[in-house]
Amino acid sequence: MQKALTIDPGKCTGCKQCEMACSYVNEGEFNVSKSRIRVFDFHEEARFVPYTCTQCDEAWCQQACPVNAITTNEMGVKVVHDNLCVGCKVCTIACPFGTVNYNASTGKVIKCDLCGGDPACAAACPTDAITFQDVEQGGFDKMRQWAARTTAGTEPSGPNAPA
Amino acid sequence: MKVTLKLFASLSSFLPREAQRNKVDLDVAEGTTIQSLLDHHKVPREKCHLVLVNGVFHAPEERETVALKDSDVLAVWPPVAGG
Amino acid sequence: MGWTGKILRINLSTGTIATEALNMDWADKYLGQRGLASKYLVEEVDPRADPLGPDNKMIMATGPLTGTCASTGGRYSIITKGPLTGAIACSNSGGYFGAELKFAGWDMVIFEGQSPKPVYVTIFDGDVQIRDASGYWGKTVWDTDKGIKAAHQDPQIRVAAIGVAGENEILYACVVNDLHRAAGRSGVGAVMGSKNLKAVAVRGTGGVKVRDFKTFMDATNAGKKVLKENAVTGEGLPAYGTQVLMNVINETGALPTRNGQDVQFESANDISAEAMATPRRSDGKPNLLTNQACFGCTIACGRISKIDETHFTIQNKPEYWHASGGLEYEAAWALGSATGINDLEALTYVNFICNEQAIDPISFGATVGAAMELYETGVIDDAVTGGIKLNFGSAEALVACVEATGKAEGFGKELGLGSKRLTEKYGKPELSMTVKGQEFPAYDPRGIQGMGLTYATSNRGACHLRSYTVSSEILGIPEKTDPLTTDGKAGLVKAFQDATAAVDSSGLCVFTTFAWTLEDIAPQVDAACEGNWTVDKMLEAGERIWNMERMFNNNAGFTAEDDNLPKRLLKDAAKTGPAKGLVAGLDKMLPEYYELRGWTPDGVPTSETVARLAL
Amino acid sequence: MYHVILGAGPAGVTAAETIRKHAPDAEITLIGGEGEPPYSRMAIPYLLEGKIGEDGTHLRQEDGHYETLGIAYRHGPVISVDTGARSVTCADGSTLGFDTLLIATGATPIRPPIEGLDSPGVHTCWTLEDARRITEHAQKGEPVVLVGAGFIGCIILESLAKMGVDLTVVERGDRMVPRMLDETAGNMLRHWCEGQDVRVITEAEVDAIRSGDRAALAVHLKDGQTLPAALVVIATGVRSNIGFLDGSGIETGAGVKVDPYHETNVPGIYAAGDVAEGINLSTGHNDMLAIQPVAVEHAYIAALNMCGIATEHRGSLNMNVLDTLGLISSSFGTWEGVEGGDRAVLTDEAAGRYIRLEFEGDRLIGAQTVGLTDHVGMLRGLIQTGLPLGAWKNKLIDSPTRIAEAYVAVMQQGPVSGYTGPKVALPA
Repeated sequence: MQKALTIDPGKCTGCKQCEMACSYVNEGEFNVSKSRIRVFDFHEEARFVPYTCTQCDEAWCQQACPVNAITTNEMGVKVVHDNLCVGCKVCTIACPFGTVNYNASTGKVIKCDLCGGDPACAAACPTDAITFQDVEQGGFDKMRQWAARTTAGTEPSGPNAPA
Repeated sequence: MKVTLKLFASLSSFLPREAQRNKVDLDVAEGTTIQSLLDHHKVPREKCHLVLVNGVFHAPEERETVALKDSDVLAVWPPVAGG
Repeated sequence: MGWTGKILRINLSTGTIATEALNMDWADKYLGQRGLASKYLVEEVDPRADPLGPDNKMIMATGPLTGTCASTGGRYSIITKGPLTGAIACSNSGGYFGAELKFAGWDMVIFEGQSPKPVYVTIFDGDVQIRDASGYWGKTVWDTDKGIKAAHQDPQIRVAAIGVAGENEILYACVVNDLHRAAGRSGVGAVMGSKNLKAVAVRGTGGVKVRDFKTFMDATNAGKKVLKENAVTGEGLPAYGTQVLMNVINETGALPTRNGQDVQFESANDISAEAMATPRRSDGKPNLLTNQACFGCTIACGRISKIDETHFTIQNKPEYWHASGGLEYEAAWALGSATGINDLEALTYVNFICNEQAIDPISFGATVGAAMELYETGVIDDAVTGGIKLNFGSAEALVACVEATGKAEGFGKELGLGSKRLTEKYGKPELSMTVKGQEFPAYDPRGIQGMGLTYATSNRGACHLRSYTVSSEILGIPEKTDPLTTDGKAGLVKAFQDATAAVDSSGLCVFTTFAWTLEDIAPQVDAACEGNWTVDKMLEAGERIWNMERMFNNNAGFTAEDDNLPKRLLKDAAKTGPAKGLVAGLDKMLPEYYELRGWTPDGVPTSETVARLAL
Repeated sequence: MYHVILGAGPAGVTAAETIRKHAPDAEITLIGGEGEPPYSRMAIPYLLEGKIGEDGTHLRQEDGHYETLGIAYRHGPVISVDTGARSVTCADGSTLGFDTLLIATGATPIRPPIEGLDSPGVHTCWTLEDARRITEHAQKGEPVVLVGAGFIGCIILESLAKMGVDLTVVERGDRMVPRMLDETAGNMLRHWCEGQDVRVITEAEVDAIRSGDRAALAVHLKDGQTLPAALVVIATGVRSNIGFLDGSGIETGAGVKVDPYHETNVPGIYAAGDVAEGINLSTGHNDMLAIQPVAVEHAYIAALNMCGIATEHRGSLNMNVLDTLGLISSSFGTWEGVEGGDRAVLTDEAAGRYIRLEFEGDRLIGAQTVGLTDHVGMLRGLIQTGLPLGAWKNKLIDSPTRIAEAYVAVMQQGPVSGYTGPKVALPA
């Protein structure tokens, strides 16, 4: 059974514990600017929106990579292999969700890899705005619909399109 | 005798329907204790953190024995704080 | 680790920017933030310096836990000599600014001198610049925040700024960061204004490291678990915020009302947390939209409110038809109960303006309350108020006052003096509900006796956040004491004062202490930074900090006579509620307090105390 | 079904894999043109600068990848297509029949009419073989002339500079990457390069390459300048590999003509990638968009149709990303804007930042950036979905840097607004 991150902005308080947990696990320090998950703050609308990779089924980033440095693991997670990534950044423009970022200090791209199956952001979220759930549960479908919306203009041209 | 029951914060859902603004005036029998009145309204004991009669705090061990008097005001809160 | 080890020193007179290493010997004795920055201030500023003159300094300081994943680890403080009191001032704020400063690589920033013209300072990681602020002078905090983000084209910049109130040295002007979080008390915004410093803009992309990550993660996770499982920090505060106290304190008979004439407000429930959550008759929506966390906070007590668009305050002002920081208990009390006003929407609007213009709503509301009493007793009239009908209960009058004070116009300038100077000016000093010139907050010492000693001995003037004995006397945290008695309160106050000084120096929010004790906090601090921080060492640091602040104030000219309360509280008994017939029993507590502190009967730390604390 | 795929670049490989996914029993043959394992041209610059070895350029890394998938891989190249007999003929004379055919033969560099272009030491930079030769000639400190500062030229520029050669770039246009970036951005790149000791000569054309005295070669420009060169690299554009289709009856223009299903005028014969004129999302017209993500999209569509899953292509977005000696730029869609549209611009050359957004109505249609690396793909997302920006358009005109906020806001359920309710349920 596959699990996925489910995000419920209605529960987010904007505390940024997810960003800190992410940067700690991935960068070994508390550095929200290097987090793979980011909380957007819509102050005037009283809304906070955590945002990260949805691990598309057939991912744009993966298809765009010229050197096969992004692969899908057994949990369906799109993983960047640092030893293969040449830093060409094509995945950063190919991902229509903008969730693959270039890290100039390493010359590689970074994206959410669900921390190898135990995402630190979900564990750190104090309000269950970010949870790690079985794909059958409702939240995941919602996420998928949201993801599908990005491809709406080109459906079904993209590799993300329903087959 | 008449007493006033005030339930605040999350406890307000235990007030009878006729209550307004967290408050209801009740006719109760002489000898009604703090706890018996709260039990009557099914207010969970573990949620009754701050229990004031006329503004004076009553510890859990007193609530079974302290009887309310005519025109007493019983006000109750769950665990809350501020600053 | 925990600290970045670097501080910025910005001289606004000369325009020079220097960096220096953090004094680690001092960090070992004073921890960080409030304690450590106060040490710098005490060493560098003459206690008799004019708070609004060039010799005063203003320090923005973080703690060792600021910018870490410790719950609430995002605090910073502004430390300076306060203009409202003349005493040492330390105002603590949340939001995101403090953590951003740490991410930019700085533990603290010391502002010195006075700029000849309006400036703002940008701290973008290691790139620090003093810039022309003529385009922002005269603007609100909200416009300045927006303007700076647009000018530097970075929406992730964090801004701490003053409004026109601070520019005009309104004595209780504050510094507002992240639009609605404030270093609120003692007039730190007036000091910033006196330095012609409009704003500090920070953007940090560096990381914060701690001494021992593994231990730190274990300690902070344990701490978060305690907060989550505690009914107050896990449920009460996120759902109701601090505002839940409105009805509690009113029922307790300790809600100062109409400038302290009464201890209960008949309309308290109209301006309470319960009212904020209730759908309005007008539009069917509640005032409260949601709660918000400050950086790293797993409690999230902040209120986000939206005013009814048809309300008289904003019906013609669409620029306020959006959500922003809502009422906290202290603001709701000062703007509502102290003035006898029961209009929740008006109070929310006034709170918006206080944030937008960076005015401390506690001192402002309390000063309006005093002015209302002057007005109703005929001491001042419409000629003085500029036509404002300053009656208790008038929302229109309060709105007119906040707009005038924010812009420092007309009667607003007089209100900006604070209640002590205002009532003195009109020959009625006894109507000022202040200690050391600072308005006291939302607890009447006649109904909560410990708070009388708290106010009287607070090093920054009347304040609840220096020793929040309400926690014990009313809420039963950590254990219930009787609010109506003075017995044991000297020890209670001292214990709260020392522990709070330590917490305020760590980078954490004092609200964690509704669930945490120092037993929870010390392991987090110790894992973050060097110094072998135990509970005992933190308490010792707290006591050292308290005495250091006291000695600064004594050297500034304060004496035991200033450890006092307004006559009204000492002479006029409470009229209603459990405290009916009681006055504040300060005389019963103060001598015992001095003795416990190791001070002379004149309130001066003895040489033994000074030596014991290595001061 | 027997599917034959001509070309083993990203389009060919993606098509083969996609067919396999949807047609487990089909027979698939993939024919490469170069006698190398399927590799990525995009990786060549990184091979040149030594970031990866030749293995690192391979499109798929696992041993036996194609065998495992039951994809027969053989070398060609194919020299002709017989649409009547439904067969292809390879250079070695062998022929293969097919049920469906995919033409994914890509493109080759244009060889401009310059005297001396065949001299030793003059190379294009397109194939692994080119890369091997360039590596031989590009010695540290030696003068190298790069002809062409288009997208491919600029990618090669980065590697040559990193190889430590004494580099001069000659570009015919008035700025660097004129087809990807506007004047402001193009000149930012130029100043950046010049700041790193790369000489940039624009509005200049090469007249001849002759043997030189200061170096092995001398590059003569039409304006009279002469540049010494130990190596000359030609990067003046590419053209589709369609020559072998002459006389086949398959309709071609600049590339192979296809319908929205990526089928050619000959039923059962499809085309994808650099060789195909697919639909440009921005214009709605067929166009050559010679970039890897587009090649992959074409291949995906074509492969589905080859399997009988009717799938229409609505268009690909033109986009590029470039790292020029550490200065990162990107462009998307109709970056030059349209008449009557609105524009948001941020220029901060000192900080190496530039953002230009182009709107039509309240939709984003094009974008260029310099110095932006976070969430840059959101620009693609906004342009491709065409979601109305509403109030965010004016916010972006004020502050183009708020693009990520705008994206998240409009991608959420409608406009982000209104009552969301407290996190902890309150009694009514």
